[in-house]
Amino acid sequence: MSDTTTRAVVGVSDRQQGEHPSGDNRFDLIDKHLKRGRYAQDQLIETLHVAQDVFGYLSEDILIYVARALRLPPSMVYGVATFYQLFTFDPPGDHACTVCTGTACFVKGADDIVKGVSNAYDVPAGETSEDGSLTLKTARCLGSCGLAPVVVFDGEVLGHQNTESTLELVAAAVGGVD
Amino acid sequence: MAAPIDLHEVMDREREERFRTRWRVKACASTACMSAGAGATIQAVEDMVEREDMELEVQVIPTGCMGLCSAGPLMRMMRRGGDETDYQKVTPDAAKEIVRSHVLNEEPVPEHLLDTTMPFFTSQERVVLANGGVINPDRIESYVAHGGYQALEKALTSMKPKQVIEEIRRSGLRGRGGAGYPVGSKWSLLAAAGGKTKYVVANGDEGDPGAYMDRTIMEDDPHRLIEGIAIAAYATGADQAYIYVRAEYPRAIERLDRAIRVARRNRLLGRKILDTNFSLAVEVRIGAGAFVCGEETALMASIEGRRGTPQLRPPYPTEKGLWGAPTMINNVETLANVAPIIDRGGDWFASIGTEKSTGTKVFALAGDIVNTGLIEVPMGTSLREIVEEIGGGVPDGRSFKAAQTGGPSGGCIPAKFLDTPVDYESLRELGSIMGSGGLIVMDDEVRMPDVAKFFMEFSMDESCGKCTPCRAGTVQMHNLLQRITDGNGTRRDLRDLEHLCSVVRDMSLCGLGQSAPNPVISTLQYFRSEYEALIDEEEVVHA
Amino acid sequence: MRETRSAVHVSFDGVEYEGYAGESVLQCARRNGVTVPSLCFLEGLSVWGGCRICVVEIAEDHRLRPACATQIAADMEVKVETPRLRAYRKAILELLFAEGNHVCAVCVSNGKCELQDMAVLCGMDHVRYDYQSPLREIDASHPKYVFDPNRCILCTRCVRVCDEIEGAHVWDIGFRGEEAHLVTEMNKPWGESLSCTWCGKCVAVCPTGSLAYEGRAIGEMEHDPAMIQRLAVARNRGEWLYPGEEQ
Amino acid sequence: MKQARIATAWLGGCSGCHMSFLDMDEWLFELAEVADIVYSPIADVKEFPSDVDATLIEGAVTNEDNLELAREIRGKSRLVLSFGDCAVTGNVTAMRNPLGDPLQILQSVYVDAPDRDGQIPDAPGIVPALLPEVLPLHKVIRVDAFIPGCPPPADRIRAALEALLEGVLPPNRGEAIRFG
Repeated sequence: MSDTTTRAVVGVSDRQQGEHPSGDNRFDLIDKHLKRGRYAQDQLIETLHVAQDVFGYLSEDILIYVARALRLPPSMVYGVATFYQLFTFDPPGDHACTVCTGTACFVKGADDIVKGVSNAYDVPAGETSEDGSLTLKTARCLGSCGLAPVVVFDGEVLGHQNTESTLELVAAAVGGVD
Repeated sequence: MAAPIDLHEVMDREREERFRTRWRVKACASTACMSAGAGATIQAVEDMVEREDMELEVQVIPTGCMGLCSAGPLMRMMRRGGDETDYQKVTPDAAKEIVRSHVLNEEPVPEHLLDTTMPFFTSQERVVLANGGVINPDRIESYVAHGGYQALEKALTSMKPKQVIEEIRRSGLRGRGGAGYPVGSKWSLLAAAGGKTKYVVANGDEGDPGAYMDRTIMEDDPHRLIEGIAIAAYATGADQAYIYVRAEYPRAIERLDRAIRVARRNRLLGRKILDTNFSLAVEVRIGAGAFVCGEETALMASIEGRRGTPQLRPPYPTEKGLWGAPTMINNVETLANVAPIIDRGGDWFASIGTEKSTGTKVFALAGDIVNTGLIEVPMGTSLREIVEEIGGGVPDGRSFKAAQTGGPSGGCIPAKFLDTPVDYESLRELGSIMGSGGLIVMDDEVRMPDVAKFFMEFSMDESCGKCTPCRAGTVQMHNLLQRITDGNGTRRDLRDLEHLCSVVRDMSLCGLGQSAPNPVISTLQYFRSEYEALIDEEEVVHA
Repeated sequence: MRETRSAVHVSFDGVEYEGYAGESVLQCARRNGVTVPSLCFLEGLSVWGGCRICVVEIAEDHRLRPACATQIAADMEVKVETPRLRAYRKAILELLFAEGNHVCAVCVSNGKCELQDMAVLCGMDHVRYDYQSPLREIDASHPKYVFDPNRCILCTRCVRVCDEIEGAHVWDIGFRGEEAHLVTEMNKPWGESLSCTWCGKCVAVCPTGSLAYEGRAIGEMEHDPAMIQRLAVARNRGEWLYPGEEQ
Repeated sequence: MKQARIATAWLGGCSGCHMSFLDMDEWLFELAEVADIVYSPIADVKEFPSDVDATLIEGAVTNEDNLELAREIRGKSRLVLSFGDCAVTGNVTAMRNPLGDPLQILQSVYVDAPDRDGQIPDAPGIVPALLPEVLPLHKVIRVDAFIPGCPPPADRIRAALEALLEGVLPPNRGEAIRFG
């Protein structure tokens, strides 16, 4: 356990006014959620969502912090966090490109878009490029099947995409490929 | 404690509001239209109304899904006490032109007109989606004005819980999540269960790729779901309810959270609902990306904050569910049918659809089809009517090859069965299932073994890993399908694949595993020649 | 004590036996000396029902049910050995052998392994599926024990015994599907675990060579899963049994 | 009576199965009375003969030569038996599979290991190329029966041969099929 966590964990039972004992005030937001949920153990998944919203990803320190706050075995928290696809354990890239791979999008060629971006930027689906500029993700179904194939770029939902249009989109934000 | 909402007063007030302006502009603000640019369209109209001082003439109402997602953004011009004109593909500029033209010249704008006399609209029967394109989902008053919460009031003030269950039983309503279990029976089981605490859970973990009816209900008519939950809880003696929503639906979560708060403030939830002795707390619980959590026992594990692995049954949730207490899980669409049934009676509901599959079903029509979007049709409507008439057929001069229903748990139905009525039994006989209602049309360019592989990959990725046949069997099936679709498969591979279909179907612990082979089984049944064409005659050629 | 329980008639493959109310099909079979193959079940721990080896057919409706999690009912006709069940069990064993790296010849448990025994019992003489050959690192960081994930079949006996009997909850399952594997706290090496009490119960119950004592050579590892049953009897009935006295 | 034509072959394995074969000791003389060993690593025959009644194949399929021989044997034998765990499961021979690309494995063994002037053996036509992954025998040719064991004990081999000589397949139940 790193020093940050040790300090953060102490903070659970020993709250001070002002700065969070961990030295990172983002933990305050987790504390607030924990308190609202009365530290109920079934709040684990919600708490992990909040933590990921705040920190962008779930580091080991955060998982331990949550485990101790909810009085759950660390291995169990780790098991729960890794069970669900939406939790991520690495810092996300600067830009996020999510390709919907639901059935309608599949029928309309979503696979090619994933392959196209993956090859062009040398980033496997579900991972972040080495320079940290782009995270390529796939989604099960975004429920916008009427617009298939659908791509979400930095939060914006775009329908009727193809490999070229998606690559243009990515290039505009991340820069072109050499 | 604040006084409960006076439903009739709200209705009157809303009616007045409705007649306040000569024109009402209803703009579809559901997710599909929003991603087609509805946000900018609505903003443009609102800005224009303000800038050009048309507030006394026009009111702009963002609504839920109007259905024809492929033609979005959709907009409707409504004249006071008069006709409605629908528009499609409404860009911000078009919207401004349309509003001006109607308000100033009483003239429609031909380029963007949407023909509402086409079968897509006329062949539908909207019960669950009745409020789509009608109400503003953000305003409880809008829901109440269209008859909302009347059913709850009726149930609480004039019906005993047993009578409510009886009404549901008479309606013949069956679970809309897939298997089609009779809802009345399920409610009776929970009502009969002992114990102080009982739970009702709305299953909004709509994971089938291609299905988004539950999301639409949660986003566009959240109070209808809440009302259904409240009636279910009253009928079964539950005092705590959860709505389990997948995290991929942030808008639904936000809308439901707000709707719950508003309902509580209006004494439609919380303690002593509508001043009766019935109390109910409702809470939203969020998934985190796991298809298997649509399975009842996995869903409960997830609500409890654990890994979403299915548990052995028996004991069934109605005996031992959340935290060991009796629990009943109903799908969102199922619960959305409850208020209309209580409102208009079980017999009315049973008169729609077929004898064994009553009521309507919402389908998400997608794939190689002209009209994509959400449709609601009476049970028993033929696939042909859905695909050719409502859906407008297959585009680009291609021909229909198969319709996929039930997602990764369902199957592919070939053209020769297009006249099959869509109901629980007929679809099962064809080796598919109703599922939650995704209906993907595939044209003759689609290779069916590829489709089977696509779904197997899905099931493999979504397997929780608890039981051997599903965890390891889906991997091997995917492996075999990969080899076959790559053109490297052998006759023995095909044999192994078929055997694994039985093993995984019969030996898996939960519904996900048991139904994972369905896409393979049904494509093998109807499109076997496509597999045969791909495989090598040799027995063994792996190296 | 057993005499006070109400007895019912059940049959296994057509032969009549006496069953007791509240007993599982598997327990009833074992007590009567009827062999029902099983892997994840262990007397003294909660029922997991994941391996699916013990699935039997209930004649009444031809449905397949796990014997470990199905209660005996009066006049229940249980079929254990049918051609279909034999084929299915074999397939499941093949799936288990194909997903890990079960190289019996160089395993500490060779000759004393429940998975190996099960293959013999169920007539599995080869694996028709492709071996997955996953790359899994052995965790030899613990001073007393070794964890070899190559040989793990995810029966979760270790997870359950650590949580339910020892109360330490060192182990859990992380990830899901084919990626699912045993994890300690934060997926760190076992030797760095802060909650492990070195009690060795997880090692005792492991059906394969996945959890073993440090320093054991090929075929030298002997597990003692019945220890948990003795422990359960000692706790529940206050009787301390010797090895071999378990029912 | 016509002598049965039996062959044994050795692919990617340690030859332990053949050692165990020799452990049948004096029964080998009885075997010789009813069968000819027409091809075997322990008999000096260069070409695999045709018209063989049954061939026992030891070892997994790990390189191109193994593959070629396995296919030749299949074409020339009425029955083919996987002889020992390597042939049946890949066993120790297949332990390289999780490591992936064989070239990298050769690199780490012959070059990166603390050995001076290491180089990857490269003699086309003499040193056969490794296959991308080691496969059990039944993944490359049709196999009629399996004799697991590492090695299969001599009595298990004898029981298999006795069955073959009687015109039936070896026992595939009970201890006869124990791995390891």
